[in-house]
Amino acid sequence: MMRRIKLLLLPLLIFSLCLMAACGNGTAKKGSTGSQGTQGVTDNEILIGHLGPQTGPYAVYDYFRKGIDSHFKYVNENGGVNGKKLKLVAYDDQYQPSRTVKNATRILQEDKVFAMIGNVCTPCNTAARNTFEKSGIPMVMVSSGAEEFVNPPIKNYFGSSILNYRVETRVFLDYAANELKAKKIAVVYQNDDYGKEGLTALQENIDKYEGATLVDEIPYVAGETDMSSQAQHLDQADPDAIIVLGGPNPAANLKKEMYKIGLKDVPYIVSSVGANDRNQFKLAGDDIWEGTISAATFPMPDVSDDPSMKQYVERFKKDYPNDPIDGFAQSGWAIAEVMVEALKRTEQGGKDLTWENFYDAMHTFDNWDGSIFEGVTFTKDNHYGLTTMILTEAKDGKILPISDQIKFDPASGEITYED
Amino acid sequence: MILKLLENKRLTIGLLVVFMLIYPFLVGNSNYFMTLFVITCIYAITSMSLNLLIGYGGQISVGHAGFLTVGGYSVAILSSTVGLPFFLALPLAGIMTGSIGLLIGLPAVRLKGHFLAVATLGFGLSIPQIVLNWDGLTGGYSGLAVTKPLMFGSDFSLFYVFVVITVIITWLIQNIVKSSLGRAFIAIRDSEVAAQAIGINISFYKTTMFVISSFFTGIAGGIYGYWVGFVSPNDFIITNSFLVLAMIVVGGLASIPGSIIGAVLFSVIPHFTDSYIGITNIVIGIAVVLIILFKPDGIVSLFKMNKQKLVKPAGKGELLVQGGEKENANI
Amino acid sequence: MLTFNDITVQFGGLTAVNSLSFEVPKGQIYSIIGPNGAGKTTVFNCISRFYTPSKGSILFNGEDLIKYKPHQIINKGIARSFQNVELFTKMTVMENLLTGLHPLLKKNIFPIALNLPSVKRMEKDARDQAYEVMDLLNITDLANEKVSNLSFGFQKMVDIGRAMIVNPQLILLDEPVAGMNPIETEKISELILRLKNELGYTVLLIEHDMSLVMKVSDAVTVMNFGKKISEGTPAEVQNDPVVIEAYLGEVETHVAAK
Amino acid sequence: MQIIVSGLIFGCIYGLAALGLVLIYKTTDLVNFAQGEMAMVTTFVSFTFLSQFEMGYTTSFLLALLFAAVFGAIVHQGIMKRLQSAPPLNQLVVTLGLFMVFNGLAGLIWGHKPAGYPQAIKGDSIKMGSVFFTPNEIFVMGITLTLMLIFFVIFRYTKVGLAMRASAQDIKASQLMGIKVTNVFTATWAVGAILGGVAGMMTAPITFLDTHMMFDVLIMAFAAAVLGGFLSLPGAVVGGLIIGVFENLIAFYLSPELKLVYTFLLIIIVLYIRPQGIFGGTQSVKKV
Repeated sequence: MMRRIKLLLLPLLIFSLCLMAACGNGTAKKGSTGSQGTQGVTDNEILIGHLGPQTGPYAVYDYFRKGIDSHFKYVNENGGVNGKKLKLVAYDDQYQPSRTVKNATRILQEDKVFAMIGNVCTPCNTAARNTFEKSGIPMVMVSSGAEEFVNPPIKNYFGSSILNYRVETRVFLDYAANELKAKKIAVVYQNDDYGKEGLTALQENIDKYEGATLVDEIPYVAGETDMSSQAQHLDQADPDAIIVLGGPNPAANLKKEMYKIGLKDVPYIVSSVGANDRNQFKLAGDDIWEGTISAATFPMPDVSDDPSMKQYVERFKKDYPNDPIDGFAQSGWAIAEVMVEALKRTEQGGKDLTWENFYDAMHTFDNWDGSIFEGVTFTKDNHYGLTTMILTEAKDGKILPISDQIKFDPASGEITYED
Repeated sequence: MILKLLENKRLTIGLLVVFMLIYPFLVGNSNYFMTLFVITCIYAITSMSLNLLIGYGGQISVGHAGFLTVGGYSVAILSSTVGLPFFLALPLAGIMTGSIGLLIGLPAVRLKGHFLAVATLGFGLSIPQIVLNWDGLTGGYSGLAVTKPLMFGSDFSLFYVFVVITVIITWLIQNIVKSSLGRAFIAIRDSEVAAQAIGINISFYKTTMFVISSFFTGIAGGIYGYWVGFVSPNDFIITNSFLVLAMIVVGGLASIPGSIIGAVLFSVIPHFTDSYIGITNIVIGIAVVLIILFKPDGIVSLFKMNKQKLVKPAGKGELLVQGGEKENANI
Repeated sequence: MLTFNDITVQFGGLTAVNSLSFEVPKGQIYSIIGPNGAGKTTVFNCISRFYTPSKGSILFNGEDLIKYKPHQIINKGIARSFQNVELFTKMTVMENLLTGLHPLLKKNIFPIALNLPSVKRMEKDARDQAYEVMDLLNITDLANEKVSNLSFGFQKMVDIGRAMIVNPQLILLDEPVAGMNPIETEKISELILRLKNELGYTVLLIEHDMSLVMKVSDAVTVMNFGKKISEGTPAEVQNDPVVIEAYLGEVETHVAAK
Repeated sequence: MQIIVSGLIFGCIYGLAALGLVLIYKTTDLVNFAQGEMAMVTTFVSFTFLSQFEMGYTTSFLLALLFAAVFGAIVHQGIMKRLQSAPPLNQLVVTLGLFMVFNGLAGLIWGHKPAGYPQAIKGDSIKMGSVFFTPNEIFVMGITLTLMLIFFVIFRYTKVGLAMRASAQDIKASQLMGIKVTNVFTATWAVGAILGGVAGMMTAPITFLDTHMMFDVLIMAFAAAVLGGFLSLPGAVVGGLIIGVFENLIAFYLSPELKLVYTFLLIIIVLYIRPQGIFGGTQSVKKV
């Protein structure tokens, strides 16, 4: 008994020693933090935090971090933000909310970052929302298209780095019914936030299009590798257009399966998360991916003449020579651009870098096109951020824009096409 | 001599209590370090429960994350949807998880080794899927909020409540494994035949093990739910089950302090490695391999030397021959 | 006290025990002997209910044992030891004996988890009981030793002790002196006699060591190829030509094999 | 019908992965949870040959298998050898540790972006009756059955197989008989890793190549091996086929979201009825 009690002490001892060590570091760093309303800013440094998976099955989202990191390096080498260098603090949460909440308090209260950027994973964001919302720390463009972070607007949450799932799906529906004149529409959706939010939008809006019906709603589980039964269902439903709401791998896999069983010509519309990447041609096969329609908040690097896109390609290749330039890294770079611009705007007119001032600066974004995004908009009532998009089509190994800017107005819920 | 031991025992318990009481102050009332401690407590309870099942009872489970999830969701549903107070919801979460444990335990009685491993693996994999699809009850992918108990206004007081609960559970489990029940579990692990011959109803006790183990794991899941205030399907997945398994083997099978050491070790490693990109799992993996290679009986065996020397009866040495060690767990 | 009525046990096509009948009277030491593979341990396993005979009945105090499960047998008053010592190797001697007390201890989880005074008292009584048994076996100083550290002889002792501790009416001993030296054998045979004379147990014994069997038994059954071939007092059996032939045959096959 | 065929393809992949598991288990008495990650690493190596050094498919394939053999042998010689007589749970947890290490290292080396991996045989799908096949799928089925048969024969009828079986039964006795048990085990690990590598390279075109591609496959392979009785090579493949087809039927007719749940339910029911698995021998009663 005695020995056991002693043994119980041992882990505690280790634990406390570790903590002492950790605290020692922590307190030393903490010196600079000020009163409620700001933290993480010194005369020559601004700390910015990011949480996302760096390992595990969803580690592909780590490209967000790489994109952000690359842009921060670029900015720092060119004088920083008003002379202050940006420092990115990032922790691995492996796409698991139970790890995120731990890291959320850490990054907020131990590292004391000034703002968060592009946090990945919807359930992780939901789990940590309580912590972040209470603190008031600016949350710049979380990497989740879920409705809850943008509508109704939360004071310190500003937009998402990916298209809002519902908005995007509504545009797809509009395109399928009006442009493609599809009557029978089938949807294949991932049975999590990716798919179900969009599905809800489809179900709510399908009646607005005369004669259009949802002929089949086919779910699949995230990480699914066998899409053959979904393809069979599509074959039976015989739709005029297919909308796929999910990630890149299943989208490619499903198209492969459809191709195999002879479903080659049905218009195939895929959400931007699952299609904005030329890697899809390699996954599905060049012929197979051809013709896939999707939406984007910026054109692909190879077909864009946007100077900031050129900067991105140049810089990212230098920082991460082995990593592909397509995909989430672009979004990471883009939201980092928004962050830098917001920081600059906050300090305009000699104002202090405080959270309140930062919020005000965010609200001055009015279809700002200085980043690789088509346009970024924030007002007090509109925290969507990305409401401007284009439609794209996969053609000859490229992903080409097939529309001009499409705008969504959160207040009226209207979609307008610019010609 | 006895007095001295007693003094020491009191001293150690005293030190332990003092440490836990002053912990929040040690870490400057930091929410992060309190969260870290609570998560460690959750893993400590889970690994003790799993050790009860594997280390003592010889019944493998690779699905304990499933019980954590069930516990977390039970608390969420009971507190938010039903509106039960903390002191009812938490034990009820344990009981609900225990009932699930009973369901799992019933078929498990017939299965051994890998066959049992696959059955429990299936359970661990299925729970997140079921939770994800049972929208009406669980809120599907968007998870469920947990109403934090009002009587403990701050996380500060909640921290103490959970620490006390963890200490109590440790005490309860310690009592169980030291009792006639615990001996029955070990008996089943070491020899089912002899266990039956001395009147141990194997099916009954195997099921009981599953129920006890899942009950406490459910409470741990409940603690998670209350502390975070939110539960979702991905909170505890199959890799967490593997991690808990590694905790008990690395800490020490059939040892309560061992379980706690394992839980502390693997909860603290990420603290130091998370800021380096992508090395947390590598470090944990290497730690697992090295510790098992060099300390096959777990870290806890480092401290067992003295005791054995003490007890060895003098003069009987010639009778002590090296006996073959029997298989530990039933896999 | 224990009656075998026409018991037959089959494994697949193999008949391990063939229409076996015998009766163990109360208060006696009854031995079953026979060459290897004669089916002796199968008899024990039928009583312990690990095997279910395809035919026949086993009556204990007039009650058929067939309807019980293995773990219920001890509650009927039958305990056993094992040929290959089925001890709980990671436990100490004390813990092994305490585990043997299982049927008599309260197992309600709530008082146990809370370690209530009643549980503590029960545990203390159990320990006293274990010490009594250890005294009897003269192994008290090994109480806190892990059984895996003990010699085979002592392990056998503990095995017997674990069977004794619940005070059964009938105790089954499966080759208690196998692998023991003459001094240890002597000790065990004394012990068996004391079990009968001082503690009033009935003993059913399987043994190869003839000196032991002849010394302690009140009656002997001889088995060969699953059948009873002889029965009687040790002296009667010893002189039975059928028995001699059975044992001689075994020797011959041994020789032939070489 | 198409549903069943697709299920058979996945079943073959599970079966292939399960073969390696069973082979190692039959000989060395341990479940290698790192098997899938070793296969993944092998597949990445072959991909490096293919894309960086621009070698042909066959050359890359063979070189990767060579790598797999060395890899398996190193893992055994370096780590698992020392655990030969350790309790099974220790061995299992060590392979879990290796799983984490390999997965983590692969992530650091090759990144996390999924890559398209070429099929062994290219070509459009062929229609047979109402069912579509691709030539590659036929190749996958063929290779699974061939490998299963080869190892079945080796195990049962050759001296090597005899040595493997003997080592599995009793390490000490086999050593006394002059079998170099450690060498046999190392060889088994090498062969197991090769089998895993084949499974990996067959899986990659279907699931795409990323560091996580073998995780689900390994779990299903484990389930398949258990369903088959864990000691039987044909059992592993049959178990894989049953799971593959059942999964697809559930996904099509009942619920694609819960197919995993139903599949494990089926496995548990089967095991409840036959606790030793479909191809497992009758459970021997322990002699006392």
